Amino acid sequence: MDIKELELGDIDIAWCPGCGNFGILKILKQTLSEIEMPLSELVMVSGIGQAAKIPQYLRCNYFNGLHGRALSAATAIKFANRSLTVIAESGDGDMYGEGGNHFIHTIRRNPDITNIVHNNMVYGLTKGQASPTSKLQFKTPVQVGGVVLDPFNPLAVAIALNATFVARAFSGHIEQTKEIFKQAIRHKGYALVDVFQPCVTFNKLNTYKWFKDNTYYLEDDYDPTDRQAAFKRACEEGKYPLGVFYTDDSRRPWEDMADGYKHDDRPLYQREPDMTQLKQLIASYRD
Amino acid sequence: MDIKELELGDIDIAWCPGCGNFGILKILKQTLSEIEMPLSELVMVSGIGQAAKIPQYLRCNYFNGLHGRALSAATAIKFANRSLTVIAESGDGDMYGEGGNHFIHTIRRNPDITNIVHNNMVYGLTKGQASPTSKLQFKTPVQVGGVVLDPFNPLAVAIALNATFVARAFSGHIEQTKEIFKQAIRHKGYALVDVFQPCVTFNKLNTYKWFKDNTYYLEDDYDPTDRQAAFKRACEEGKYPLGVFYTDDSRRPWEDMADGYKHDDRPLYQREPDMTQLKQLIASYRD
Amino acid sequence: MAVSLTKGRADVSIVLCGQAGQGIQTVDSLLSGICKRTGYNVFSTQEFMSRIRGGANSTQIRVSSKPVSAFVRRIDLLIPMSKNAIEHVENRLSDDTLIVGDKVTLGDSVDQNKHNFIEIPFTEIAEEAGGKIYANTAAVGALAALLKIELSDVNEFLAGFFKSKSSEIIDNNKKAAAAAYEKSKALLDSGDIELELKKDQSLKEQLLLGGAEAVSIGAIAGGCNFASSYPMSPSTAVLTFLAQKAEQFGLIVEQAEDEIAAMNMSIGAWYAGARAMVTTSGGGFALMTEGLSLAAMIESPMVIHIGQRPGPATGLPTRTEQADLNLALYAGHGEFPRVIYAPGNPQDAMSLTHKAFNIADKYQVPVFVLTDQFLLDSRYTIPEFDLSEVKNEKHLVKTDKDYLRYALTEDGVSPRGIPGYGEGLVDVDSDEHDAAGHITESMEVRNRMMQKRLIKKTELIRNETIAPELVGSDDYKTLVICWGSTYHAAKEAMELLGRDDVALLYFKQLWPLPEQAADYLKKAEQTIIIEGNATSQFAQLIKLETGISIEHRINKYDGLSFFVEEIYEAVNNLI
Amino acid sequence: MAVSLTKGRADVSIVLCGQAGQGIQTVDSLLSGICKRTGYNVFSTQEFMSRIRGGANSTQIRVSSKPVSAFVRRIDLLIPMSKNAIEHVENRLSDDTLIVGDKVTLGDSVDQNKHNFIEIPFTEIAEEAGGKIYANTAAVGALAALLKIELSDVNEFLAGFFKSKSSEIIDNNKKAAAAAYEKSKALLDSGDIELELKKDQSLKEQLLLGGAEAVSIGAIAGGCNFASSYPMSPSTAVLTFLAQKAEQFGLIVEQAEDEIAAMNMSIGAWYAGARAMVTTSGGGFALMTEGLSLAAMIESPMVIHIGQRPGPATGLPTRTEQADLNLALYAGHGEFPRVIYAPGNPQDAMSLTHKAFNIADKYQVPVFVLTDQFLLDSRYTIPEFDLSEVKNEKHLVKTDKDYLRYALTEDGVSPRGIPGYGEGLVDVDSDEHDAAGHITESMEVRNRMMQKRLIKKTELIRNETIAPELVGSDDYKTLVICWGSTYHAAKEAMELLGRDDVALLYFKQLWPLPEQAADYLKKAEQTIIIEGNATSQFAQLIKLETGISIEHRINKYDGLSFFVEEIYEAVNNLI
Ligand SMILES: Cc1ncc(C[n+]2csc(CCOP(=O)(O)OP(=O)(O)O)c2C)c(N)n1
Ligand SMILES: Cc1ncc(C[n+]2csc(CCOP(=O)(O)OP(=O)(O)O)c2C)c(N)n1
Ligand code: SF4
Ligand code: SF4
Ligand SMILES: [Mg+2]
Ligand SMILES: [Mg+2]
Repeated sequence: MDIKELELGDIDIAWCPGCGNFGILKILKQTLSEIEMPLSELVMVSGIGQAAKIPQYLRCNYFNGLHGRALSAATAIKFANRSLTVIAESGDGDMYGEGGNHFIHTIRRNPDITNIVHNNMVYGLTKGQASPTSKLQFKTPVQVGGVVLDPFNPLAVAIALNATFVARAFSGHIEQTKEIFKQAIRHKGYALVDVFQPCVTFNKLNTYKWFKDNTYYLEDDYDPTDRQAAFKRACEEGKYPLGVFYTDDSRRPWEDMADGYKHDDRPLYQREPDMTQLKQLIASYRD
Repeated sequence: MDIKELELGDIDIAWCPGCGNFGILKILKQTLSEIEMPLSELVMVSGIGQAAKIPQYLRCNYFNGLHGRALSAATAIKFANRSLTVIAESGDGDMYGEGGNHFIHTIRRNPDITNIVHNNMVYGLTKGQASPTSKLQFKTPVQVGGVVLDPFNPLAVAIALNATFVARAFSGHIEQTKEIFKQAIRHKGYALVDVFQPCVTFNKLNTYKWFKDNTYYLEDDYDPTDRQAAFKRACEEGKYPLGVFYTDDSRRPWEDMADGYKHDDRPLYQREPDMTQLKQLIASYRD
Repeated sequence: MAVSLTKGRADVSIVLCGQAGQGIQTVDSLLSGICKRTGYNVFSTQEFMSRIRGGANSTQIRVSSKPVSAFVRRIDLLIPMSKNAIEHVENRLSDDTLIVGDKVTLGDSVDQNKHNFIEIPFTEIAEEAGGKIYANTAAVGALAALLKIELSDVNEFLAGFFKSKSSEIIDNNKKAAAAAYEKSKALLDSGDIELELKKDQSLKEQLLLGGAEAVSIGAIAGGCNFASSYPMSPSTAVLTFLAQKAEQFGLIVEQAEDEIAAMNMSIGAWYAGARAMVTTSGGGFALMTEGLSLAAMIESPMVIHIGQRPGPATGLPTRTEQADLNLALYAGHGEFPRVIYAPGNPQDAMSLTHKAFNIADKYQVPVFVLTDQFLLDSRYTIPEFDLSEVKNEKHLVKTDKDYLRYALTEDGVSPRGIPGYGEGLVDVDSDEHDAAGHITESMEVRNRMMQKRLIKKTELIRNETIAPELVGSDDYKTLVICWGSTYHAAKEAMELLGRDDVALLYFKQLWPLPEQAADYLKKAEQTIIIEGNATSQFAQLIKLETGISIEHRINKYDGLSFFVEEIYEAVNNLI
Repeated sequence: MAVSLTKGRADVSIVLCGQAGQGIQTVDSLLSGICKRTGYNVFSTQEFMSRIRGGANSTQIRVSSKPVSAFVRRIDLLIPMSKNAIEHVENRLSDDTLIVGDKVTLGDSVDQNKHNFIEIPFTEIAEEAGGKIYANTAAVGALAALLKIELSDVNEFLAGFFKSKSSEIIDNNKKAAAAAYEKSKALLDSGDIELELKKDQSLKEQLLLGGAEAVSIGAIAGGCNFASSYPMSPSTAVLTFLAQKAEQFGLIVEQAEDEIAAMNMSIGAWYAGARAMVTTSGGGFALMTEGLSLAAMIESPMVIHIGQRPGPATGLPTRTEQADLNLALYAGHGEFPRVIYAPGNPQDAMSLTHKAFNIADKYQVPVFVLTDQFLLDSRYTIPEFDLSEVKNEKHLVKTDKDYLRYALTEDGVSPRGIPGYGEGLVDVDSDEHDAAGHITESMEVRNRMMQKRLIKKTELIRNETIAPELVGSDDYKTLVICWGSTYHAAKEAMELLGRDDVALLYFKQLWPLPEQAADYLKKAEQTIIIEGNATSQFAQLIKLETGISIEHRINKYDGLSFFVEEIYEAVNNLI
């Protein structure tokens, strides 16, 4: 598909010049174009925040819901119509802060959706408070003396939760990130891609340079099916590995095991209540 | 302290005869008695569920709040008065289901509280639906074809979150569990004790016998300070290890780093606003 | 001295009382089922504690020659099944109450001087039949005899009820029932006990079911094919029902991790073309109110079943109240339209839940079905549901290339497309948005969207309300008002009063308030409202909408539904 | 032809307009500060987009000889700082509006034929002074000259403001200011521009601060020592303020993982003896409503600051509205008392937030401080706060052995103990509970607790309300009603009207509705209400409580606060 089909033309993008979100938008569009994603089958789901504005900036179906709740809506959209490709994309505050409980339980449910998280280690839209991934001692107007909460490690937690696809990428690396996005979308089941993203306005600690200096890619011969190894690599600090940490193809997505799809493959919108069965059901209350 | 001081006399306990909760209550009382916990300094915090009724059954200060929210209240109680010993105790649904987000972020915050979770792998009070820890294929009135969500592994997740004390116990083992409780209460920081607890009414899969047959203790020479090893042991299935999986003494509790305690040690209830400073603050708006 | 259990009344009120976990519900199911088959009207209702074993619970079963569907204080026949049973209902006993039980169980809790007691040794009978657990069936046998039901009918029913069990168990049940049956038949034959009830064979065609089933069946009839919820008494039964039928009816049913997820899932499901609902109680719904506001903003249809129970907070988890009307009415930040139904019996529960889906879809608004523990957990004999009106009105459009989700139309309703059906893109946004669904901060667009979403659609739903039902003469002087599950108790109280100048007005749609409300109220010289809450929330709503202040307010908030007698007495004192 | 900026009025309305991130707020701070020091009254208010860079935002600064504290549509002097600036405020421009700007920036967005434009080359001046970033200071210099402020005062202020910067930066700022100052002084001197304002040296003693600071200071004065919240516009400023002062004042301030945690933390903190508050907006509060019901059930004091913004859902995140009154009023399942304050200016914001803590503690009820983006983000010159009334009334008791948390007392308020202070045990429960705080299902106890918790305490808080303030003559025929942040705009509109027979009634406590409301309303021949919402929520509340239906309802819900002119015109058309 020509990438032009995804473009909205001359739109006003509400991100700051130089923001890492632009990179992710570009990579996303290239990914979709290269995998020939039919537009009407794609649904982008997001919450609220700077990252969460991303669906506004490409041609797609979207559900831009509440702060923290993207995964719940995304899961249900997939459950209601399995032929849709669903990408839930939002910020680190959205997904790991307000949305933390859905993060846990969506991973347990393993719906076939892709979860892209813009990890700028800060709350951008609300002007620079700490996010769950903010580094220790990061100073903000609310974390006056610096962050003291242990930074949330999304990869380690996802692996602990038996997520079936766990990756980390960097918004500054177009090609590598695109490949990770492609794998994630192709993965059958829940796929997490945590994307390091510089916030040039509010995060003066984790800058482009910082990310460049403090990341490297997992080795070519790295085996992403070894859960213990994956956990270990996910725990690395100082220098943060990028790439696909963990994949597990043994678990089936929830929607493929659902009772409601046992005898009927159709998406829900095509269904009507079975009146014959309903009458029988009602009649059963006669006895 | 004589254990009698903790007894409420002839009370009507709302648990089913034979329930594992009785064991935990007994162990808790023995623990408190043996560590000579002054009653007026102890606060029990719970949510809603069968397990959450436990504070009703001993003499103690308690805050029996909302389903899922015990950790939030418990954290704040500790923050407001550091001389209190706070135990947050509830069911697996309460702590890991409704309360999942607080579980994550309380661990990050590392308040000096003890978190005891009655893990019966089922929702008892609401009559037997699956809980986050229910085993695959466990059948319930709602999980008609059996559970398909991957069981939540509280220990693995807590270790991934860098919890500072992570243990598993069994309600049927009085002495061992008591020792774990003591360690947990003594631990300076957040301490998780996930307690296997048979629900004799709604969980016919994970019975007393099942727990006995499927658990064993970590070796005497097991080193609980090795995070990778702890994670690995926490991931064991089939036979589940019991004991203290992980401890980390390097992190300070939140409340010991709080700005509000930098110049004032007193609990909040003893404080008055400093009117001199307040006047100065107001005066600063003159410029 | 002969005891008459019916005393000229058309019904007998039987109360079973015992501990949680003792199997009272089984006795209820068996007895209700047998009675209905025999040709009696049956109504049964439970009050129980928030615990799994122990405590003291009771079930009232009214067996009647005429339709009855209300809770009465009166106990004609008490079957105490635990030592604490008599004490639990002591304040509802009268000199006329006959207590039938077993001394082994009751010990000194029964007092021959005070109580009108006849012994039937259920435990002994049960043990002879094969074990203590058959005591419940023995009670059923005893009751069946008193109710003049044939033993063969009892046996047939038992065989059906226990059909999944071994033949030994079935036989033991029959033995226990038969032995107790003989004993109590002897009492009846001796003339010590009298009972006059008429049987009506046509009742066999009726249904015997509870509010929770009615809501669930209504949902399925309304095309509901997605349900996401988190267990919470008393609403869980609806989730369970749908889960049980998921495979058969092709429903997607998921227990969410919390109510927030449940709500956002259901909204997401509607977006993708499902017909979704959540079922919860007040406290669970409190967590869904942000989601409610989302549904309103993106103009998603939504169906919300709230089974009310007493609050605040955890309150009395297994009991009943009507105190969450204001919550349903005002929940959510910002301003938006909504619809609230409050069924008073299973028929309305079924038809209103069905309608909820059509109205939600038609106007793209949230619709509430507001029930309570009393309605959900009570079982009624009712005529066959009328399915002829069941239409699954779908309002989805196939999108074309230029599709705009929030196109401005005359009436404010924009044709609703879904992703994957048609060529268009479907964009919805929780921020203020333009016709395409894109974020805007234009004040002009904001104004237009508020006009469309709030003002025009409020107009539309005001024009499609369900009129309240008047029971009694048009010529009333006193008008008694009720809503939701107090309907039957109020109606029976009116029958007891038997006055031409007192009528009952039953509201099953609360919001928008049906326009007929004002006319009915204006005609009355005296108005009385019955509400299961402390602050007369519906009376307040009526005042707000009609300017009419209802004179007398009868409230109850102790966790039980109104007894017929309470309403009777309160109204009688006022007129 | 000379342009008069004041035209006989006591004030000049200056509007700065540009993109987010351009530093308009700095210009506002500098100019407001300098003006106040010089002896002018200042009011400044911002409207801005939900983005960090770009777009178009504007700030109005009114500089005045008389106290002014309201938003006017009129722009006397526009400083456009980006190319899209003029377009952004186009519909507020008149022939009298003078635009001062820089052609390099404005390009063809300024039209000499249409606009009353005078150029001052800010960019050039800035570059000469050291770089483009000094353009903002240049604008300050130009404005200062027009406002007849001494250059030395400007320099002094700049030096103070930038004191943490290098001396080079300070000098560059001064240079830019001076150069622009000279240019605009020349305009004034030439007589091309006229401006008449009086200075009042006593104003130096006044404070210049915003609503958010006032709420925060009020909280500290009220003994608040615990705040847990989750960032959400426009309420975050209060969280930030308290966090900044945490060390100095010994406050525990924590950013929670979500609003649910925030609420439950604050309730837990009160339980342990803290004085806690949450600060949020409607959508965040929606998530706290279950917690609200908990606070009510366990009779915990609680203070909730809601900074309103337009909904539903995410709505217009950085704009203003008054549409969450119903939410505050009815949020939470079950029935319980609450108190709602709605300050209309910083003085009231400070004193009511302070009072909120005392009332919450005294009656053990949740108290709301209902503000909005307009009030929080506007800055006002106001007289010194009166701290003489600041009393931190503590209502804690030291417990003895037999302490019962919910002891039944005459007035319904049980002495509140906390754990660790005294010998007693303090037990609170979200289930219905007895005097000891233990779970009960006794209907008798339930009734007594509802009487105590709901009915008696409602009585108490009804007796301690804050009367509405009447502005204007007692002898009114027309009564205009407003609440919260519309106060100053309504008041100034009344002054413009200048009629003896029209008075304004300003409510700062909304619930319980002060009893004086009815009398004031009854006296009026005509009533008009001003509300920043679409459904006149306060008018509805007044109707419910007093039976009086306010005749005329003036509503606005486009995201901006009312302009003085809008209220003036609307009221003028009606009287
Ligand atoms: C319930 C709720 N709480 C708070 C907010 C305010 N809010 C909007 S975005 C945001 C945080 C954004 O951070 P993140 O998700 O990391 O996105 P970023 O802006 O950094 O891309 C918050 C707290 C909200 N919209 N809804
Ligand atoms: C917000 C909310 N949702 C749902 C409930 C209903 N509820 C009460 S206890 C419970 C689950 C209890 O399970 P668990 O925490 O495992 O405790 P157990 O009874 O098994 O000890 C639920 C869902 C509630 N009280 N509040
Ligand atoms: S605030 Fe940060 S994350 Fe948001 S657009 Fe600007 S640079 Fe990007
Ligand atoms: S239901 Fe289960 S967990 Fe609850 S008391 Fe009974 S046995 Fe224990
Ligand atoms: Mg972020
Ligand atoms: Mg459990």
